[in-house]
Amino acid sequence: MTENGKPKFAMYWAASCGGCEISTLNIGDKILDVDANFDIVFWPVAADFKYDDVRAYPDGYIDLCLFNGAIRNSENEEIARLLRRKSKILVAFGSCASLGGIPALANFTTSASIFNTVFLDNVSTDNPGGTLPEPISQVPEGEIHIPEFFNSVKSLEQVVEIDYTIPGCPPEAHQISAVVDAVIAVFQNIATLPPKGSILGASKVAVCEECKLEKKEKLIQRFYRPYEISPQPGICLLEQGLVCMGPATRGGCGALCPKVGMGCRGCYGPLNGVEDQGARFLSAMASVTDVGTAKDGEHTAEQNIKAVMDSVADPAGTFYRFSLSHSLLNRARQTNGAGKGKMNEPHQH
Amino acid sequence: MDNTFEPVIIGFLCNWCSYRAADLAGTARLHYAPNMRPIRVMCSGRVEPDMVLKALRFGADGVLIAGCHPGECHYIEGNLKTLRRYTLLKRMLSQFGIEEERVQLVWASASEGNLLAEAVSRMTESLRALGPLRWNDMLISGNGHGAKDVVKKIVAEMATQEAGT
Amino acid sequence: MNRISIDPITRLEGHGKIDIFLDEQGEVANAYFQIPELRGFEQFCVGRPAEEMPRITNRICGVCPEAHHMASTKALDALFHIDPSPAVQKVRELFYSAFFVTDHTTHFYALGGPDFIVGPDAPPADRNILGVIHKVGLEIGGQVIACRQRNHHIIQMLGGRGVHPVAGLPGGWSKAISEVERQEIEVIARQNVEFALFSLKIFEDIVLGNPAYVEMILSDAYTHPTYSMGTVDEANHPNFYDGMIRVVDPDGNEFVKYPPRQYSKHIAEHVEPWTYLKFPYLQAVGWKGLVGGMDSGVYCATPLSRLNAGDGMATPLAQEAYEKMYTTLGKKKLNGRFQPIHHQLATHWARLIELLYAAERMLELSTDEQITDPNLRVVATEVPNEGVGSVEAPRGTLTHHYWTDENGILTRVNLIVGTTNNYAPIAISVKKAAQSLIHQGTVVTEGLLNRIEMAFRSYDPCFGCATHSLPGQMPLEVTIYRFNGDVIEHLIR
Amino acid sequence: MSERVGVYICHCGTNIAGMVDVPELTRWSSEQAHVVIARDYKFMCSSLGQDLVAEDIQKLGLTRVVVAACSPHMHEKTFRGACQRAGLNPFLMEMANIRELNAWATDNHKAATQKAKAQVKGAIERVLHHQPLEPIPVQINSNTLVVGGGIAGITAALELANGGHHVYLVEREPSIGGHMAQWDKTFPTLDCAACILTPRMVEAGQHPNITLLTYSQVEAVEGFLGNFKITVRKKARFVNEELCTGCAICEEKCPKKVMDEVFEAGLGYRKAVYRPFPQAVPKYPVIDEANCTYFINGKCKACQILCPANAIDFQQKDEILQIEVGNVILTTGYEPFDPHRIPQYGYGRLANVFTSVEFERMVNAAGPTAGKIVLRDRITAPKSVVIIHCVGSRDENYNEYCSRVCCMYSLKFAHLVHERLSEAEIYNCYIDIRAAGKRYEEFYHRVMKEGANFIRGKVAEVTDAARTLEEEGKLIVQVYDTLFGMQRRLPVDMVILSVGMEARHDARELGKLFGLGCDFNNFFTERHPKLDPVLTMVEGVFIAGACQGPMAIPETVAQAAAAAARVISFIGQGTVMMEPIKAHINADQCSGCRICNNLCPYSAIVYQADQKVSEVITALCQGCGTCVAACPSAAISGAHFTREQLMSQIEGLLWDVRQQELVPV
Repeated sequence: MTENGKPKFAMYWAASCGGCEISTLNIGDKILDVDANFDIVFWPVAADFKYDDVRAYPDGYIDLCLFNGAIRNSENEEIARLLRRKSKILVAFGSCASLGGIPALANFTTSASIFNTVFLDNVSTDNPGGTLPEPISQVPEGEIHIPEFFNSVKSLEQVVEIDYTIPGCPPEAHQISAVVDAVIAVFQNIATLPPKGSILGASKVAVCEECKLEKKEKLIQRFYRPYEISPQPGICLLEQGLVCMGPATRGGCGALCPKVGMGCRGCYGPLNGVEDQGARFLSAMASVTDVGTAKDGEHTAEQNIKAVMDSVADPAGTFYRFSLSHSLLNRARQTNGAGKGKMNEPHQH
Repeated sequence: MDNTFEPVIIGFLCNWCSYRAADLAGTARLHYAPNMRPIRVMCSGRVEPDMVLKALRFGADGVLIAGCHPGECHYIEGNLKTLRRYTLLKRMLSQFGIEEERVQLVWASASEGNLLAEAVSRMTESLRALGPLRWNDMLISGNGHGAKDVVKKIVAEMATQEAGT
Repeated sequence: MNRISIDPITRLEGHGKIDIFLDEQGEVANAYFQIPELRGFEQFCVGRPAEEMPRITNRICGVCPEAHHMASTKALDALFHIDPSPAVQKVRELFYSAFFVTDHTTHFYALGGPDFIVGPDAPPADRNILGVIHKVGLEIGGQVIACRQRNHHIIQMLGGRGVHPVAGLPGGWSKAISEVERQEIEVIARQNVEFALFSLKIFEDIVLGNPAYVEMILSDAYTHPTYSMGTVDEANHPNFYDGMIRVVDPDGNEFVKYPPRQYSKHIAEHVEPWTYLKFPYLQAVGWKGLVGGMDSGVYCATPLSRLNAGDGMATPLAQEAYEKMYTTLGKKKLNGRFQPIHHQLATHWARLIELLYAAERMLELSTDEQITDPNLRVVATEVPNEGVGSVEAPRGTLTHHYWTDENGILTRVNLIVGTTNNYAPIAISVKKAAQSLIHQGTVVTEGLLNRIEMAFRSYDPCFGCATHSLPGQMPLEVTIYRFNGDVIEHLIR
Repeated sequence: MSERVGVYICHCGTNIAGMVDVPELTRWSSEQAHVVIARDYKFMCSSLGQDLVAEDIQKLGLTRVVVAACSPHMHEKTFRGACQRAGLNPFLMEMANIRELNAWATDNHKAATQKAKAQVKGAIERVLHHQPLEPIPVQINSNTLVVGGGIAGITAALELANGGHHVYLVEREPSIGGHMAQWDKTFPTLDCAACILTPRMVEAGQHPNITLLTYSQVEAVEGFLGNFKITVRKKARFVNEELCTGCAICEEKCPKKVMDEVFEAGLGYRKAVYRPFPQAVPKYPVIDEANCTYFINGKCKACQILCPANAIDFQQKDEILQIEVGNVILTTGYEPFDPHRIPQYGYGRLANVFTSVEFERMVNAAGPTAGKIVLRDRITAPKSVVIIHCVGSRDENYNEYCSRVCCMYSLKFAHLVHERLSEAEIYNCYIDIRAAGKRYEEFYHRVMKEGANFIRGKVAEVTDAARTLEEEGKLIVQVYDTLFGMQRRLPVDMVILSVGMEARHDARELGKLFGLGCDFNNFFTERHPKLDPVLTMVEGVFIAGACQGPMAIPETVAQAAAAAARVISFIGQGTVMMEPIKAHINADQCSGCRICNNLCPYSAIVYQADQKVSEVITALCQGCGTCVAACPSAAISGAHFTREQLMSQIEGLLWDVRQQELVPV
């Protein structure tokens, strides 16, 4: 608490798109509550405070810090450590901070491949000299610096200790305002904090619970890409062979994607007790394919099953769409540094 | 002996067939590679892909899943669920750059001790040929610090590669 | 040699870092505007299924995910060789117009606006949306928030989600509009038109009503001529969703007009070692370094440049506002079209005119009889190979270019993003601003630094987009070196 | 975790200690986290060994126990018992199998010790997460199903029935009796098979506690120990059993003669309406649809017309019976090896080459030749006979195993030939004489004394291609005499092939019905070859007799009685305890996605539409864990094989290669 009795609020983005901030602005009138109940001491997107303002704060000065974005470069990591030190409550906010998010798809490749594709091997790039960005570069007037680009993307928790997680890409506004209310209640001493490590602003049950589509026993004959069929309205997409990660994804979003006929991609992350969202969904999805029975011989069974599994496009990139940093393997193996070839096997039918 | 690489394999054995096959192999004093470290499950259908990843993440060089032959599952079709998961898992692991020899599914009935023993020895050999996986070491070395030089080096390599092709 | 670095540049979506070098006399020797971030979508999207791109690339930027979603979806149309039905096109454009309304509103009130409304010299803590609310009153703050809310409601209704929509499909759209929904949209569209007019009025009252601001807008510090780029329809009116790319030279003559798929014939990107962002330029003119003018390939793709590139607006009220701006800023009509405006701060004005156009367009579409067609989803049958998709993002022309194998798995990806187009002009503006605002090592004040930031805030730069890369923050620190390199002063703000 | 773990390492004499460095393993174990005591002992399974565990539990207050010894299939029960006696829930014990899976499977001491450490570490990490479990009581239905009406089935059925329990005896042929009913005399005592078998057949047929279901087959099996639901198809006999008196007039009058391939082994004929043999039980005949003139062309009906009880009913249909039993005994027996598969022995090509089964019928007084030993012409008595042993047995081209009965019945044949044709020359061509059995060796000597010739050698071929005058018109048996080290050609009149025993051709299918495994030779797999030869992997399903492996009548009868005794003990318990290894769905975490619904092979998972959650019916769950592995919400847990337990075991097993500190990317 501060002189004016208001708790100190900070929000920061590291390796993120800014969607978390926008979603936060989308809480509407609640933003005024934030203004009324908190003292904003750091929020780059909305207010002019600089790093060294933060550096100047005493440790633990910030009461609540919402940290969104993954750790992509040396600077992200440095700031994560700084804010951890300065904050009483550090929240991993959104998919990138909590799971690695979309930026973590880069963990299927390597920094080398990225540099090559972006700065060298590219139809619109004009770079005869093969210039590459350098953390330190000499210009006529002196030396200038940019942060070091890491090879792998990390989640916030893989760099510093966190207190809570608010999942989602981005967290839905109504969930954010619910959390804001809860926190305000805590600072007004009319409520207590949930146990450390809790996941806030989300359900304890998978998306399917919120999903209005009708669910039956699943007997999947083959899988379809979203453009290969027009799904029957009102019926579970997965049952129709459209990959939907709802069953393996924490609810709380309101099943928005299935509602408009698009399969869930898992942005709210895994459920309690699940170490690896991708593997969990893989197991579920593969189990309910209705091919290969005891009646077929070993060989036929293997053939039929392979055929169906081959109809799944890019399993790794789909099952780990948001959670690669936080998966058991964290990233793809760097067989050759370039990470070409093996990393993205061509998809066969 | 000591300087040759000894792969570590985690082996999931079905209580009803492959575990008994392993018992039988032992009882028959069939000697095979001691590299497989067994876990007993009631059915290969109990094996979660997460467990395979867990093993690889925690230092195993390979994972062996052994179940009953299709049609002989003690629980009728548990092994086919395994086959379905395994088939998709293998596709996924290749995207992670993990060679398919590293995760294998074999069928061995209670009486096929020899078959299981051979499978373990064969797998051990192929992993020896592949070399260690050491996932965690890879993560540490690859976590980007000092990546700059690596990048320059590799980019150069790739340039030459592409020139070659 | 003295160095000033401004860092972080707040209130722009994404990263930016400015290093200003002073010579012995304390004059600005050079200014480097660095983008310290990179994510590498072009590489890590390889191996993904093409149809997932609208739902992956929208994560390039959470401020304009709708723009990436739409460019990506249009790239899929081309990739899978499908001409979307008129109904699909209209639903998409309706969705896209709602997005423009909310995005331009956000920028004017939360990001660019504070500079004018609260004033460039106000303390940092007030120079934000809350400051704006305090200045112009809660009632307006309420309106701003209401506007964002109602349009985000539509974005969620049509796109599936409020941020990061999901409805885009090759040749189609997964969400059809019911009559009930249409009526709701129509009501909201009307409110938007009102709100746009209201915002223009605020701009006129607060900015045009204040000679100091007008002087600032017209001042040399914020003026430099470049080529102007924008997407135009058959009538050469700016269009955000679809059309031809038109570029006019600094004098206002049409330089080139081409279909978006030919972008790589006209645009090239230059690489510098001290930044992760590339500098696009017009190939035909060539890269002459960070300079503007007729002989430099540097061009702008901003609300202002879109109006410069067009021959007037497609909707009546917007057309009125358009003419008012050009005449007020003393532009004459040369062979049928106004001379281009090169005062960067006027971009805020242009943005409000676009806001009005988007609102009017939204109203047109919401009353179109095809808008409630239930069949917006099509099955793709052609074998995919290559496709380009382009839209006008609020921050400039946005291009997605995909190559796939016969199974629609991406083998190559190229992206030229809104703000990237403006990287060079922004860098130039910043240098110009610095040069004209720093003399004899003038003591650095908040306001002054903020005015330098203003130089590029007018572009509404989104470096979240620009680097397909991560917004982030850096400290502002001013270090003044003696030319021999000793530190004589080290200010930290 | 404040668990107190005791680790017990068994030397198993030298079985483990000979390969694994047990002292080192013990020292190392004692240093592991949570371990309060680590001991090694010569034989941990001995009562003294078990006492070590029990005492430590009480004195040191152990909360978890790890036993590194043999396979849990061998001694898990033993050590669970030890824990229980000491007041520790038996499920808080975990075994590390360092014998079968380690010491016995390698000759590398260093590797064995390293692997043993990993196994122990895995067990420690796992056992820390164990939860106390209580076995689930199951009511035992006192009825029993016996499948197969041979001597094994009959014996088992009678044991149970006499014990006062009801038995359903299912036999696929029209009569019980099995192969034994075909035989003439039984070795070594030479008492006639019929004389000892038929009284038991009759007893079984008349026993109030036995429901005889002949000419019937099991079609479906549901349920589990104590509560099986069996579907039996009772094929139509076209004879009304209520009315039939068994007078056999129909059989007498039936104009259609059919070669009897089954009972008479193709040496004799039967009618289209028939009983396999006069003493058949039940006494009712059956009409053989395939050969009955009426069924072929709608004419005849002689039997119907002439039946005094008019019991013939051409309209009769198959009956489907549902029966409920608590236990099952499979006594489906064997099939004789088919010598056609060994062309060089000429069976089917050379008239006077007979199988042992044919010979049995031939020497049987009630058989097709009324007991006369004659050639195919049914007139000429052979002057010389070769009996070839091990036909189809002990031969990697056919069956590697020894059929165990051929030697003895071959000797019996030699004796019978000698008895009936005292002049005849008799040769036994054998590999080894296996006469290991009570009074077997004596019988062997007796036959030798009777003058039979014994040639040690595997017969190469039987041919009629004569090389000399004396070979003309004879069967020549080419054999290498390994004792004299010379080739022999034996010109004889008759050759008897002592064929071995094979599993029923359809044993595997039947096994599947009951969820049994078969070995490579299709004999049913017993739970343990020594300690549990009559129980199978499936609780409540037993096997006895030749369906488990080749054996003679005495062992068969012994096994049948043993199986019956095991069943009676189950019935006596009334309720038995089932392992509590079951799946459970946490309703609070179930989203009702219905992924698991159709994964359960026992339909134990039901969807509660009202609460939108799925639920496991514990009684039906068999604990395979397939649903546990599939649940995308991790809402299903599998008792004693929880995710936590297995994941921890993985970490333990990898103790030496995993990074202690997992560094994130």
